[in-house]
Amino acid sequence: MTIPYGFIFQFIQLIMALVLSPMFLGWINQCRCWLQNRKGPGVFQPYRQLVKLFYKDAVLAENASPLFRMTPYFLFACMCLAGTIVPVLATNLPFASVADVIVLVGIFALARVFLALAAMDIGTAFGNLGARREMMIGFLAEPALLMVLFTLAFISHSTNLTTIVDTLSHTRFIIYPSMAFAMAAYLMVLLAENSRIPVDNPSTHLELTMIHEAMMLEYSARHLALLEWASSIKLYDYFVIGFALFVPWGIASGSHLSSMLLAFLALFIKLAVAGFGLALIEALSAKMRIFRVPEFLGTAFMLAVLGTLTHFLLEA
Amino acid sequence: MEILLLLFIPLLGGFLLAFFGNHRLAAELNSIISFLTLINAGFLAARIISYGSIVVFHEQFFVDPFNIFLVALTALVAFTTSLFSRPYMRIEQHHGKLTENRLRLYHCMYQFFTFTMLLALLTNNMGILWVAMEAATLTTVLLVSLYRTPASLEAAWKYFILCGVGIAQALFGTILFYFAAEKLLGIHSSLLWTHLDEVKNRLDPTVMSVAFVFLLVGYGTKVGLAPMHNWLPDAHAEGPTPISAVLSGLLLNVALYAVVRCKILTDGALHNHFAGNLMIGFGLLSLIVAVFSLSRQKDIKRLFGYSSIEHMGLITFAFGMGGPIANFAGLLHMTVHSLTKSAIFFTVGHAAQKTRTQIMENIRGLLVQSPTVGWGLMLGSLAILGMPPFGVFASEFLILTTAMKQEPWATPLLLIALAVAFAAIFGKVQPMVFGETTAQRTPHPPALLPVFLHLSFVLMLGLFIPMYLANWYREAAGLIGY
Amino acid sequence: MSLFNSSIQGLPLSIILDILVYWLVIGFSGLIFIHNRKIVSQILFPLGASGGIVMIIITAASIAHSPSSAILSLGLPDLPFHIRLDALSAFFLFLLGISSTGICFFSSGYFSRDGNFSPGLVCLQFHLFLVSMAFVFLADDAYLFMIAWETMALSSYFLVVTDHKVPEIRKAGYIYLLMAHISATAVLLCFGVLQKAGPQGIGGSYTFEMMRHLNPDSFWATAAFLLALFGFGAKGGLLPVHVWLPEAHPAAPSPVSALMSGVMLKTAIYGLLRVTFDLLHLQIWWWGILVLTLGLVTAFFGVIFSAVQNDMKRLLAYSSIENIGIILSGVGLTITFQSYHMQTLAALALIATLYHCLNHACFKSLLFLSTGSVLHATEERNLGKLGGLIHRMPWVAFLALIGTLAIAGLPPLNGFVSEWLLLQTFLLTTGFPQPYLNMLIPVAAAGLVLVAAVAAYVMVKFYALIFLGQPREVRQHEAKDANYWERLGLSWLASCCVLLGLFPVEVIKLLNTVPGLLLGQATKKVASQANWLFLTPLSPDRASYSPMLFFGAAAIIILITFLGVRLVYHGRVRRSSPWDCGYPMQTSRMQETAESFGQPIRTIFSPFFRMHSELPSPSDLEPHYRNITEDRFWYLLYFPIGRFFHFLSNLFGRLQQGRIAIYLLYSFLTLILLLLLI
Amino acid sequence: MIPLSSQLLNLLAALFLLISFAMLAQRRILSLIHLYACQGLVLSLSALIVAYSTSQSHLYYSMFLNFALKVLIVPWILHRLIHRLNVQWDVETLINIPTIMLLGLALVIFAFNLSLPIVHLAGTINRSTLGIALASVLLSFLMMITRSKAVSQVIGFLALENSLIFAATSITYGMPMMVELGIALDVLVGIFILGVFFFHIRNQFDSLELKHMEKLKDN
Repeated sequence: MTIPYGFIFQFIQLIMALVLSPMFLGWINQCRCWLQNRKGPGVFQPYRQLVKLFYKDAVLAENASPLFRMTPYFLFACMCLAGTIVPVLATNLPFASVADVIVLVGIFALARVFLALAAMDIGTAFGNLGARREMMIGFLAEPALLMVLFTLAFISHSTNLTTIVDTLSHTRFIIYPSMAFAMAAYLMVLLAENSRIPVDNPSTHLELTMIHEAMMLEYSARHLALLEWASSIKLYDYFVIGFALFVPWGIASGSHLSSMLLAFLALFIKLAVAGFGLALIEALSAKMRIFRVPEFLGTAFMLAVLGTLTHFLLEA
Repeated sequence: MEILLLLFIPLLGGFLLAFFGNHRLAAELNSIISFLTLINAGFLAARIISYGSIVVFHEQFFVDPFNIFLVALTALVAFTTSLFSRPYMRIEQHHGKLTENRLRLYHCMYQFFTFTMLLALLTNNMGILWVAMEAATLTTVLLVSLYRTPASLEAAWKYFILCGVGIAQALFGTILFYFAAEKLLGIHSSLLWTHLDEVKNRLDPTVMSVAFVFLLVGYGTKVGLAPMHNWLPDAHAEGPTPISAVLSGLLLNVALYAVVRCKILTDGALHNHFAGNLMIGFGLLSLIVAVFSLSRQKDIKRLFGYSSIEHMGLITFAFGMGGPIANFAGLLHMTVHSLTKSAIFFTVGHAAQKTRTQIMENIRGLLVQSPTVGWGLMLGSLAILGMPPFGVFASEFLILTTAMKQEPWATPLLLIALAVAFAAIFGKVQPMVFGETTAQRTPHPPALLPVFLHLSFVLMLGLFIPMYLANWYREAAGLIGY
Repeated sequence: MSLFNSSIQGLPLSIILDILVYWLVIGFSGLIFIHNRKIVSQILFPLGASGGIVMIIITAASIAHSPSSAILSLGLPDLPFHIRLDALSAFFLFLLGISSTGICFFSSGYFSRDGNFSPGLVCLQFHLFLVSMAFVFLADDAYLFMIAWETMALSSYFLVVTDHKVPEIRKAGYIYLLMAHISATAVLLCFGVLQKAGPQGIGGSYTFEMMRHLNPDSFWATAAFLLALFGFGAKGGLLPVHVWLPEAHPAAPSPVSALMSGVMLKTAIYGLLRVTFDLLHLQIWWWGILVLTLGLVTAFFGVIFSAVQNDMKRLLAYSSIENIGIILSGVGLTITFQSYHMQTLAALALIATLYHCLNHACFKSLLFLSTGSVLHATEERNLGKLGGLIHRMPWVAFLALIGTLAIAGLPPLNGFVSEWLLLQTFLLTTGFPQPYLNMLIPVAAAGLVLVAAVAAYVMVKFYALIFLGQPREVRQHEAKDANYWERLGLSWLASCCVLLGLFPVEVIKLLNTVPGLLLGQATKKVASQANWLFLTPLSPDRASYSPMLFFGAAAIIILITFLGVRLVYHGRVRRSSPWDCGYPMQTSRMQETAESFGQPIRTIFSPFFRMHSELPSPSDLEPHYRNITEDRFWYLLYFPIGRFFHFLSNLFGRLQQGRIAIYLLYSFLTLILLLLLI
Repeated sequence: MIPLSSQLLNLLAALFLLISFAMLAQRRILSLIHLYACQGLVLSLSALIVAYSTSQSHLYYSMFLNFALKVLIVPWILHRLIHRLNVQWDVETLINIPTIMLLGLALVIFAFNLSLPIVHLAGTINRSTLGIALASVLLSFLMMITRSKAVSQVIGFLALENSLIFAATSITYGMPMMVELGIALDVLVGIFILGVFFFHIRNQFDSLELKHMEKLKDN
């Protein structure tokens, strides 16, 4: 009688992805305010933001095509799917077998491509610029991300996230040196992919260096809301993937409510700590010039490859 | 009986045309005579195929599948060329390049040339073979110098001197054959090929090897083997186009035929692969020299003259290797080469006549001027370059694969040479056929029946060789042996 | 037909032959209506498409059957044309059928518009091209193979130079045919090596059947393999013999480019597979590594070059090089696995390879065809001058979007499936004897991923610059959408992309007979315990992917979100001019151009390009920016070779310098030399 | 004891070789023609001796043929030609006769060595003449190479042909009659054609210098 549990977990995960992600974003911003000893707007600010945006009237450019209007929904859907695949609370997820890590990366790529296309749809200078930079970061970050995942896959002889998590958390504890490399690489990719400092500045407009915001310039109201929401879910997804890969402890393998609650607790703690960590990084580091982003991500890629090689050298 | 008739018709025709060669219908007469020759050759061929080889007239004439196949080819190409030359020479006359007497000379010599070719092929006597070759040289010298321009005279002179000297060496070789065979066969029959063939195992090896060297250098000059090839491009370029066609299509083949006959005897005497190796060497050398000279040419007929050297080299190489497949391929290549090359010369002639020049830079956009000429030249060049599905590819395929078996070291050379030839010739043909041109479209399409006749025949040989033809080739190949 | 009287086993083969004859008839009837554009385009090409459809059905039905062969009473004496229909050839014929159908439909729209070419001739060459490719797949002896191979090159050459008035096109055609011929000579030499050990006699060992039975030793096998790699690689656009491809493909009319990229390049893959796995019996591990490395280098090279192109068809051509590289890396993996007798993995790699062949045939044809429509609508092929066509030509835009996403390797479309399979193969590679290989494989995988990611970049550039944004030139305002035939062709291919993406398991079931043929019957079926919904290469707990569910879920979520937003809130929309941070005076010329979009690649991978750019100085009154990116290989490889041969020809030219005395001397010396030799 | 006839024959052979050398060195065209006639004479004499000593009737015919052709007709034609072309007095500039002579000597030695293995199986009365014939073939070849005038080149060609016939008669009692006739015919026709040629060449290039005929080449 496990199947309903599985579906329940699945559903809960989806809901959590939707609900927790803005709060997580709010938490990060709050931490940043504290670190810059300002008084933050509070953890729930993003929700208010979203609601406000949803109520507004949408303004579209004259030459906006259907593609432009559909993109927010596509993006939203992609991020939600990603959220459902990753084992956050439990590993016996029926939907997890739909897609493995490679598909996960594929989903992110799909979202990125759609966003870039939408950004170029209006044909404004900023949109084009943003799209180009986003795609550049994409093709630099994606290999690094996949290499990280490959390292894990080589360790656990599987590309299914649930299996990876099972092997890593529920077999006896082994120290994998390759993990260190992988983790560092993953962190760098995370920063780049979610347009955080030092690669991009999420809370900026009207800067020639902006990337992610530049692509969303033409959006307004509900479309913008969906995009914001989607990007917060993306951030959340990246974090939970990171947890699943590197600190998988606490994720329920069975399907007891007790272990479920435990997993819930563990997730909260992880998110809180990680959010604070991210804020700390952002507070400490300055944004780098766009020309140096390739070096940054190249380093990430190198680290990831090194991780794989160390796996073959030391662990295989 | 056919044999006498076969020789008699062109001879008589020659004399006829010597008198009526400037008549209004002389060209038609020329074609008719050639046609009769062709018919006759056809009958003879049919008889040989059905009853096997024959020796007649005090053993002076002798026909076997090997030479009857060349006889038929000769008659065919001679006929189609006469068809082509009918309008061509007329236009040349209108262009004022020829006087009536020259035209007479042309027609007369054309028939005499055919006669010498047939004689060389049909005779059983090595001496007569030599005489016929020499006579062929003389007739063609007159034909090459037909325009009496300085260039044509120079070409003819070089042709005469070089081939004359070459032929003289061949005579020395023949004398040595005679010398070697005399003690075995006595005076009267010791130059008869059939007898020589019977006793070839007992001929003295040293004499035979020396003799073969002389014969190879001698007849090889006429085949156009490097480094005795220098006359060939000049003669091809400066003579009238029909003559270039028959030179490439017939004369070279016949000279090569002589070489092969000698090779058979020498192999019999020497029991080693000496003659074959020599031919392989000369073949490769000519191939390479020719292909590397191709890219420098400016004159279109020179270009295809060199391509003839290339293909003769290839055929020589094939016969040098010997064996059933290689010989088969060599014979096949002889056929397709003479058909294709004459077809090419026909189209080239038309193109040169339209544009009033032989310089390739000045020939452009043939497809616009006259699609038939353009396509003829394009397809012909592709065929001669060994593009499937044309027959040239079939023979080259067989030659190359056999070489892979017997002379693996040579195959890369062959392939590189063929690739270089492709690059050179096609790079020159393409801009001539394609592209824009200032010249306007010619009103009436030229008479290119012979071209497409030849090309379709070559195409057929590439896709499907009729059984009787194949058996014929096989028997001939068997005769040549190793 | 009297030609096919002799001994045809099996209905499928005879039907296929009938299709080929049918195509030939169509082609030659093109000669009859040589100038009648209406008949040719509206009747003949659709008929050709019908032949393609039948081809698809027959091959799909017969791919699982045992090989059936036939002997045509054509060809050389003792060497008639042998043809054979086995799983491999059936698969490639299937591929041919799929893409040729779409292309034929499209062509009937494309060639109905007028240009300076004679439609009948194009029709003939087009169908001859189809038939020759089919014969390449069917041939069972070296001679027929070579004939089909060269006929293919020839007919495609004539198609390439259809518009021969343009000098560049002539040059492209020349380079193309020359490279094709060189590759053909290499292939011929390869067959020569293969039949070397065979017996004498015409037709002795030219049939593949014979070649299968004589096992050359490792030296000659290696020679044959390397020759095949060179020959077929040159046909497929393998580095460094790829230079013809970006010249020829753009030069041709778009349907022809589509056919060349979609199908003709696959003949190279077919040949390589045929020689390596069918005719040769031993594989050596380093062959695989060689192919793998070359393939990855090619893919990388192709993708970065396609990223910096300005001409949309050149961009696609380079992306073809990239895809061939990916396919070849798959082949390399297969060879390596096979050499270590890891048959299951080999089978998986092979399946991935074939799958990618199929996918590339679909989406590359689709994209080339859409460029054809764009070209017709705007007479413009420079990406920097297009734009905003999504409003003018919505059909093409939508269908091309599918192709773009597919080629960018995004789920749930087909491009992703094959790349996923290939990556899976890489990931399952751990058990090699050499530790080096185990190290190399992940790096190779990384390279593959990099390529795929850059490909996404390229495709965004391609699609966005053509269809999105504002029109960069005035002309595009009156651009017209594709006509019905063109739409039919495009949607055929697009739907193939979607179906291949959504039902991989079914496709793999189709492909599964090929490894059995090539790698030995013992090979375990790939995805054997997969149901139609889940694609699980080996076992569910290793990896699994269900595009159908993925697609469904995404669709549901989109729907729910949409409805939710609409129900809870409102759907009010106002239109206004773009905001763009409030910058005034936005003109369409302020958008990205092709050059600027390629800039990141140029800067990041600058050592690979041979660039020279003219930048405006600060004091320029009319500043203009130009950047020319060239292929280094021309300067590193081809020009030196050309110079070398030129030098040689000058050398040989000295022989013929006019003095008769010298000529006599040659003859004299030859004589003396030979007499000395005796 | 070597029979007289063969001694005579060897003597004639030596003469033949001598004449070839003389032609190689001779500058003046008129005397070249005379030398050619002498060569013809020697040739027919040797034919006569062979015919007499071996009583081969057909050799007499060939002797007469050679005599008529090579001693009377051809020289006569050549005389007519050079008178008509009035080049009978002109002298050509040979490059450095001693070297040519040395070359000729080398050729003779080479020819003898080459003919040694062959000669021993010649059953005929004329053992060593093959070497001489071969030598004179090569010498006249050399002569053709070194000449720079059309006429003298042709004379070289005729000399070449002479020495071939000499080889034929001396080592193998002559060829069959038909062949001899054919050869003779060819030579005759060749001479006529060449005669015609000379005039054309002169008309075109207004001289018979070969150096005018170096236009056709690859470049």
